[in-house]
This record gives sequence, structure tokens and C-alpha cells, in this order.
Amino acid sequence: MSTEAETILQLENVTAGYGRIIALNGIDLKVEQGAMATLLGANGAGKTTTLKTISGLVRATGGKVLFEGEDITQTPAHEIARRGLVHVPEGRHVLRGLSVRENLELGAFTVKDPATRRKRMDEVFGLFPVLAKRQHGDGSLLSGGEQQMLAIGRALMHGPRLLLLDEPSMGLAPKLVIETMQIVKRLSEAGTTILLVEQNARLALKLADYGYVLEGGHIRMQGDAATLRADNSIVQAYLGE
Amino acid sequence: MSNPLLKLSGVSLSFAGNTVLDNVDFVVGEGVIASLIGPNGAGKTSLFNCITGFYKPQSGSIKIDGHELMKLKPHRVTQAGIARTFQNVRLFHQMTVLENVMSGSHCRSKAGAISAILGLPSQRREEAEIRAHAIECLRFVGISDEMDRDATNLAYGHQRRVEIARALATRPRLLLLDEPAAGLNSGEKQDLLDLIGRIRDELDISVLLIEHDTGMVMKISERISVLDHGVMIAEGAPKEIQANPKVIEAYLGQEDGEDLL
Amino acid sequence: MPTATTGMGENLTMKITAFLATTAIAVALAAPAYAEMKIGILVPTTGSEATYGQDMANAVDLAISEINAAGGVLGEQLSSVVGDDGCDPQQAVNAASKLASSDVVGVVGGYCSGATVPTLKIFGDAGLPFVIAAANSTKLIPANPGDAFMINSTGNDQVAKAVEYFSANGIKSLAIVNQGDAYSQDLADLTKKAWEAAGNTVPAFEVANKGEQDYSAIVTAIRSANPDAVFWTAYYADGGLLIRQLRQAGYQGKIAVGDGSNSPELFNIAGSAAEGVVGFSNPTAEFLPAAKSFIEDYSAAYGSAPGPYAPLAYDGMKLLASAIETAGSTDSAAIVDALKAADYQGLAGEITFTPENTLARSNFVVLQGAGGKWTLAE
Amino acid sequence: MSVFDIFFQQLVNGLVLGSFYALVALGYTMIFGVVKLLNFAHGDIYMVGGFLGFLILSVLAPYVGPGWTGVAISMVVAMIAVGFLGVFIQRIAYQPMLNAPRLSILITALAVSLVLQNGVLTLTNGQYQPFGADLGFGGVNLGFLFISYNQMILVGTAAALMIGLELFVSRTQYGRAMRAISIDKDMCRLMGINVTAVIAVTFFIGSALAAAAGTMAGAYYGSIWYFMGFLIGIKAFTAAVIGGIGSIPGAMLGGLILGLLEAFGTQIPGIGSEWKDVFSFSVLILVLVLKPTGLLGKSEQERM
Repeated sequence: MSTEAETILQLENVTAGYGRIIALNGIDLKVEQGAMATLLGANGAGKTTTLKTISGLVRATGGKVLFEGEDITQTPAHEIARRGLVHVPEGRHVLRGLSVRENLELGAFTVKDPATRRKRMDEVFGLFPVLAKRQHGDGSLLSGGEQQMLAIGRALMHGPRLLLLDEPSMGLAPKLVIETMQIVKRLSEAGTTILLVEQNARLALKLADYGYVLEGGHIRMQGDAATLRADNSIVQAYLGE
Repeated sequence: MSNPLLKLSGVSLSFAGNTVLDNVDFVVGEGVIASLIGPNGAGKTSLFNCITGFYKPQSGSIKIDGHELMKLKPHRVTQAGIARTFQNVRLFHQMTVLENVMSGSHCRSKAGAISAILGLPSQRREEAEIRAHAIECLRFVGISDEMDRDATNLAYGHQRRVEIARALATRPRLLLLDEPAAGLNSGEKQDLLDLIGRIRDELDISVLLIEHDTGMVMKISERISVLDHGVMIAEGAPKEIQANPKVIEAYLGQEDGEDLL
Repeated sequence: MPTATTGMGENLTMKITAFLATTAIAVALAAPAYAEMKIGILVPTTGSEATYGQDMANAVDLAISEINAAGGVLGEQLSSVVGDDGCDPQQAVNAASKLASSDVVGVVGGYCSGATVPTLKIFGDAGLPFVIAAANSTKLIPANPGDAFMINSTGNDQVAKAVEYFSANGIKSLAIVNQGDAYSQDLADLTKKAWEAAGNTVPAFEVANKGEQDYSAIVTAIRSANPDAVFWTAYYADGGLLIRQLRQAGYQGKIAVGDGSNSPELFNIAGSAAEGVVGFSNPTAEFLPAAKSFIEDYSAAYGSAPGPYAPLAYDGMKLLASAIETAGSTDSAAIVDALKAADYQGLAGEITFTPENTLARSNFVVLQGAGGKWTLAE
Repeated sequence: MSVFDIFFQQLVNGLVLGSFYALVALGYTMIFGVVKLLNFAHGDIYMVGGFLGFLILSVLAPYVGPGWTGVAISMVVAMIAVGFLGVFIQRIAYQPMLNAPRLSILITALAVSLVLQNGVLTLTNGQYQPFGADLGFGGVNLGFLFISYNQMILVGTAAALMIGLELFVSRTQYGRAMRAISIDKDMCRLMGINVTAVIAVTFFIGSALAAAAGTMAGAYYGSIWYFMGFLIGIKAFTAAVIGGIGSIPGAMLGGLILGLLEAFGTQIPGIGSEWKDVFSFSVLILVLVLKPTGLLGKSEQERM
């Protein structure tokens, strides 16, 4: 279906919900290969549900999700992850009771070649030296910022072709928010394709190439990040008209 | 501004060293529709829980009409005139709509357990009154046709109405609604707006709501208070709030540090 | 209805049939007036002990058919009614009440002592003679209103036999293991009492939990007490495990088992550990010289060898029949009197009764495990 | 035998008993870990393992003899077969109930237990079945202590299985995934872990371990019957709770502790062996009162 060769992810009129509650009301969006897109909107606008629908945790009730041109709407979550579409959920979800290293190892669950796993582990440790230092400790005993690094590092162990990041700065002190966003920036610059959900709309639009603003399960606005940044009407998506 | 009905001063709440509410001052006037908004994790539901007695704040005071509520148990708070609904609909299973709503009236029941067991005439009279009142509440929210159905079999929007009717059956002076529009479609939202307006206008009950749908909040509220990280950062009319830089920053993020990127 | 017409003309059969047909209403309304005598059989035909119960019922029926073939009792043919006690006291009460109200002249049976005890009062109230063929707990004796007769040796007789055997074989100290149920505990307590009264010691007296697989605690206790012999008073399934584990742990002394363990299955479970084990047993057919033709007839009729209590059940039926003949009528009191005075030579030996209606002479035999089966030791 | 001798003898006995408890408790705890189900049918899986081991041994005995070689082969084959049975039970009985209320799935487990028990009851007429293994009576006599070769082989095999399991769980991706699933299923799916497959592997391993215990118990004690899983099922549950339900090292520790407690408890003067079960269940209640999370279990605190 994809007309442009560089489109890695495409949503066509996707609807989804929880029981009788409708969360997504027909979402169309696109992420280009190598680019960073961001998904903005107030609480309850449907950002997290959009990411979950893409990664298969929530089943779309209608529409289509295409990843690298293939329909993954009905593909099981673990199979989607296997294909390289990696979702870092909100709240970090570090596996308590498993060491930092084991958390990272599990990130590479789908990677069968031990040499590749070792190489990726070294890369992650290079990116986050603190994880190397604390690799044998329980992952859940890391600080909030370190846990976020672990969550991202674990996703990188897959060798992701598309990274979905859900509120990576949530619950972090202001200084750590900036640090986390710097990491996201570095990943993007290194060529990773990213779809970012972020509470801090200003920072997200500064980093991203393209932005979508959700409201009540609809896409209310979309455009170049720079254009959206300059548009004051984005405030209305958050604070009403 | 009208007389203050609910007045919070200096309310602080913390769990295991984490501050959830930090010295919050907050007023809801008599006969007002007010809203409490703020980003995720700002402490809105915690504030509701403090008002209704589910949480005990470490310091401060919470008064309704000058009566201190801080030391009261939740059912006493209800008797003092405050009713609430919950973020997720919480109806009693395997009870009809009417029974659910009647359960709301029992906090006003005067007959004791003994007369209830003995089925004394006073108790029977009271039961009939409760029933009549519950039906009246259901009629008010517009679902009296469904009063004999199992409450949990109703459409979601109607379940929300049952919850509101149950809250009304306690004959409150102040109604707290926690995200009443969550999961409703746009038509149902409009109906909800009308209902909230009628509750205030016809029943003379003040309403305070927490709501994420800021569009709806702006339409209905006369006063809006904004909570961010446990701190009350703004208070005012909808237009003032929309233009308040502190509120915009709370919702869209700060500009500090942007240059580092 | 039995159709045996031996010694009866075609005419008579027809007359009887006509009689039965014309009095059908009377039969339905009043107590039935068959021209035959009914005998009750009280045994478990369902539940865990069903095999033994069915076996006893078969043996009684075999005796009945032999009696009928020889002309019946007092000129009348016998038939049987089975009451299933399920080896359960409550079920036994129901079964006994049903038998007592179904016009039987006497009852043969009683396998589980626990289930038999509560039936004594029911049969006693009805004045029915009751020949108890297998159940042999001493608890039956005080509960007997006077019309029940035990033709299996009681626990007391087994104890006497065991003490006699142990003493004769130079044993001084004896460990006793039971399972805490009425039967095995009774036997263990009585043995302990008699053994100590005879001037010997019981250095270990243990109780095993039923269904337990691991007996290591008991084995250790026994090994540390190091008795000359171990006496297991409960059933074979768990006894087999204990014997095996005792030998596995290196215990060298003598091992003996009570009549609850005299099944050939013991050898399958304990394996070679059961070689040389001594068993006290009520007289089973294979060890009774007089039972040779009984075994053949039984096997021919039912396609399998008679079980351990079949000879006693068979004897019980024959005894009851002879008592009715002696009494000369089906009057219960007369039959009971005849039983009290009985001196009957059965497959399992001579039957005469003590004033308590128990067997006057012990019929226990001593068996020994050899080559994977029981053989007569004496 | 002196008190000293009894102590060592009971130590050995406790280890043997504890090995059985631990092997069965492992399955209990692993299955609880991944699907939060108290698999009350687990004791009956042990029982079925015993019967399958017996059947296989009866076929093999004419060729390899009824000794340890035959038992070892029977055990391995029974483990594989019962492993698949565990997966099959999970698929048809538990998988459809995964989102049902906790009570419903518990009742399902009881139903599975009854089906297995009554199935074997019908096939065997409730009779004790002699296992038919011939393991000999040899052993090492240290004077104060007699340890049979059978006890050594048995404890050794149980230890080897447990070490193997520990290595599998701590060193392999599947083992890590198993632990991860007990913590956060959705996160596991996002990491590409096929949760359903890992649950199946867990049931396979848990059931196979129970089958190993069942076969060894049958061979060691000499007889099997349809009800033999009941008591050990409850004991294994007790062991799992003592160690901390959900914890694999906890189940091993709990099993050994329970075995030793029972062995020594019965030797306290005045407490005969008939008090054994009372003793172990009192310990269960004590643990539940004093340390409800068990010895190695982690408390799952509610997060605000």
C-alpha cells in the first residue's frame, strides 16, 4: 500500500478501544524511515493507546496498521517486536528481580546470534556507562533516570527498525528530562527511526521532524515540527477552546 | 463571588516521603460549577480523596459550611453533604438500577438496624420514602425507564448516570464528579453538560469536577483551579486560565533547557 | 424366582404359578407368602471392599444351591437377598433395616467390623439370627444382643495365636505397628497387652498414617529400638511398603503381619523383602484340606478362585441351614437356640460357640512367605 | 542406635523425603509464577507420572531388567510424556480461563485433579499397583548410619534435576523469559517473547519434574495408587509456600526444609509418626502468620 518507499509505518483510519469505551476514532499517521515523529495531546487524547495499537498490545477494532508495507493489524505483539518494531512503554517496566544485564539480555530475546548480542550489549554500555557499572544489580533498584536508560537500552538490544517511545521523561526531575531528551536526540541522529509520545510538547517539537496533535481520539493538527511549534492554536488542544 | 461552601486551607498530603499535595488552598463557592484540572499525576484525585475522607492529610483544614471534615470518616463526610462519583464506574453488581440508587439514601436513614430487622412501621414508611426519592433521582437523570434492570448491564453512558443518581440520592450540597466524561462519545458528553447544569440550577447543588476533556471544562465551568505536581498554580475564570502562562507551561512543558538540545 | 424344579412335577409347578398369579394382589398388599425361605446376605458389594463382599455372597449362594439341590430346608427352597453395607456404618444400617423388613429367616455375612457393629441392634430388635462370617473385632461381642454368632475367630484368638507363635520362636522384644483404625489398633493394643502380660517387652509401638508412602520415621524408630520382631497389624497395601522399607534400611529381625495383610498382593508390593514374613490368617480355602471340592465347585461356578472369607461364608450358610432343620421351624427364637447348641463340622473346622456366641476354638493358621506366595507354616 | 545415630539417619530420611517434596514443589511454584494459578492438579500429575513410569518399565523390564537402568529410562520417557500432558492440560483447561476470575480457574484446577484421579481410579479399580522395580537392598553401612544406594541415587538424581533447572532458569534466554513473564507479561510481549510458548514450556518442565518424582517414588517405595498424589500435592504446596511461592530456589529450600522437619519432628519424644502431617501443616500456618511471603519470596508491595 505504501506509495513512498521511505514510509516505515502507516496507520489508516485506525480505531480502537477498551470494552465499551472508544479510545481511537480513526487515526491516520505516517512515520518516515530515519525520521522522528512525535505524538502530542492532552491526557486521555489517545497517545498511549495509539502506540499500544501499533505494537499489538491493543487490538485495532478497525483500520489498518502497516509496518514496512506489511499489514500487522492482527499480528501478535511478540511477532511485531520480532520484526523490529520495538515499543518502550510508559513507566519503563524494568523487570524487578532480574539484574540490569538480564534485563538487557531479554531485550535481545529475538536475537539468536550470541556475537550480535555481545556487540549490542557493548554498544548499550557505551551509550549508558552507568548501566555497565551496575550490570549485576537488580534493575528495579536503579534510580528513575537510570531505569529509563535501561528501558531504552533494552529496546536497543533488539536492533530496532522503529522505536516507539512513550513518555520517556515522565516522572523525572527537570534536569533528567533534558538528559533523557538528549539521549533521544542522539539515537535519532544515529539513524534510528522514532515515534515519540511526550508530555513536554515544546521539547518534543524541538527534536522531532514531524508532529501530530491528538484530541479525543482524533488527529486534530499535524505538520512540520517547526510549523507546529510556531502555531499558538496547539494550546487549544490542551486547554480547550 | 458567592459564599464559600467548601474551603480547603493549607492541605498537605504525602505518602512515604513523596509529597502529593503541597499546602493546597482551595475554595468552591455556593451554587457554583467549578473544575479542577491539571496534568497527569498532579494530585487531583488525591485531593478528592482528602475531601471525602478516604485519605487523611498530614496538615491543613477542610471545611464545608464552616464544619471541619478532616477528622471524619467517609460516611460522615457524605452525611455532611458531600457526594462523589468515581473515575471508573463503581456500581454494585447484581443489584438493579433502583437498588443501587436506593443504597445512596441509606446514609440518611434514621431507622436503626433493630427496627429494620423487625420491620417496624416506622421503618417501612421510611423504606417507601427512600424508594420514592430514588425513583425521583432516576427520573431527574433521565433513566427511570431502566430502574429494574441489572445496573451493570446498562450502556456505559447510562451507568454513569446511575452513579450520579446514586450520589444525588444522598441529598448532597456539593457533588464531586471524577472524570464524568471519560469514555463518553460527543453526544453523551453534551447530555452530561446539560445534566450538570440542571443539577446546579434545579437542585441547587454545587458541582466540582475533575475532567481531562478541557474543551468541556471550559464550556461548563464558572471557576477553574489548576493543580500541578501537588501545587495549586492558578485559579480563575476559563478565559483567564487559558491565557495563564503558568498553566500553559504545566501542560505543554517549560522552555528552560530547550537550548541544550 | 428360582426355577429349579428338581423333584417337582410339571403339574405342581403349574399349580404354584397359578397360585402366585391369583394371589398377586395379596402379595402386593400384605407380607409375601412365598413357598420358599429367604436368607439375607449382608456384605459390601460396592466400595473399597467390594471384592471380598461379592466373594462372600458368591459362597453363600453356592451353599444355597447345594442345599436346594439336596431338597432344601424343611422341604422348602432357599433364596437369597443381598444387602450392600458398602463397608460403611451408615449404609450398613440402611441395608440391615431393609433386610430385616423383607421377611428373611436369618442373615449371613458381616465383613467390615465397623459396618457390622451398628447392624447388631437392628437384627436383634427383629429377633433375626445373624451368622457373622468374617467380621471379628472384639467390639462386636459386647454389642451382640444374643442372636448373632461369630464363626470367625475374634481378634483375641489371633492375639493368642501370635503370642504363642512369637514365644515359641524365641522372640523377647516385639515392635508393633498399626494404622490407627479400629481394626488394626484393636489388634495392636490387645497384642501389646497380652505380650507384656507374658513377661516380654514392646520397645516400639508406632502408628502409621493411612496412604502414606514414606515410612522412614517408623523404620528409624524400629531400628533404634532394635526389636527381635516387628508385627504389622493393618492391611497389606501399606504393610508391603513398610516391609520393603524395613529391609531396605537393613532391618534383619523377624517380620509378622496380621490377617489384614494375608493377601497374595503383599508379595507384589514388598517383592523379595516379603520372603520369610510370617502371617496369621483366618482359614482360607487353599490351606484347608477339607475345602478341596469347595474350591473346584466355586471356581466352576464363578470362574475364579474363592477369596479368603469364602469358606467361612459358605460354612455360615450351611450352619444356619442346619440350625433351621434342627429347630424344625422358621421361628427365630428356635433357630437362635439351635445355633447356641450347634456343633457343626465346617470347611474351616469345628464350630461350637462360647456363652458369648463366639467361636470356642481358634481357627487361625500361621503362614509364611516363600517363593513369592503364602505357604502353611505349621 | 544412639540419639546421634538417629539424628544422622533422620537427616538422610529427611533428604530423601525432601527431594520428592522439592521436585513437586518446583512445578507448583513455577506454574504459579507464570500464570498465578495454584495448580491443585499438580499432585495428580505426579501420580500419573508414577503410573506412566510403571507402564514403561513393564514394557522395558524384559529387555533391560527392573533395576535402576530400566527405572532411569522409564523416568525419562515418563517425564517427556507427562510434560506434554501438562502442556495439553494447560491448553484445554487453563488457557481458556486465563482472564476468568481467580476462583473459577482454581475450581478448574480442582476439576482437573478429579478427572486425573478418577481416570486412574477407573483404570486400576482403585487397587494398589506394585511398581515392579527391583532395586536391591545394598547400601553403605557407616556403623552409626546406613545409607542405601537407592537413597543416594534418588537424592543425586533430584539434585541433578534441580541444578539443571537452576542453570536453565538463570543462564538461558528461555529461563530468563520465564522469570520475566512472572513479573510483567505485556513487557515480555513487547520484547518479542512469545508468552504462550513460554507458559507451555513452564508447564512442560513443571510436569516433567513431577513425573520424575512420581516414577522415582514408585520405584523406591514399591507401589503406586490413584490417590498417591493427594497428600504430596498438599505437602508440595506447603513446601512452595514455606520457600516463598513463585520462587524457584524457595521451592527447593522449602521442600528440603519440610522433609527434614517431618523427619525430625516425628522423633520428638511424645510425638509419634502419626503426627507428621499435623506437624508440617502447623509449620505452614506458622510461616503464613510470621512471614507470609515465605523464606525467599519477595513481597509484592502495592504501588501508589
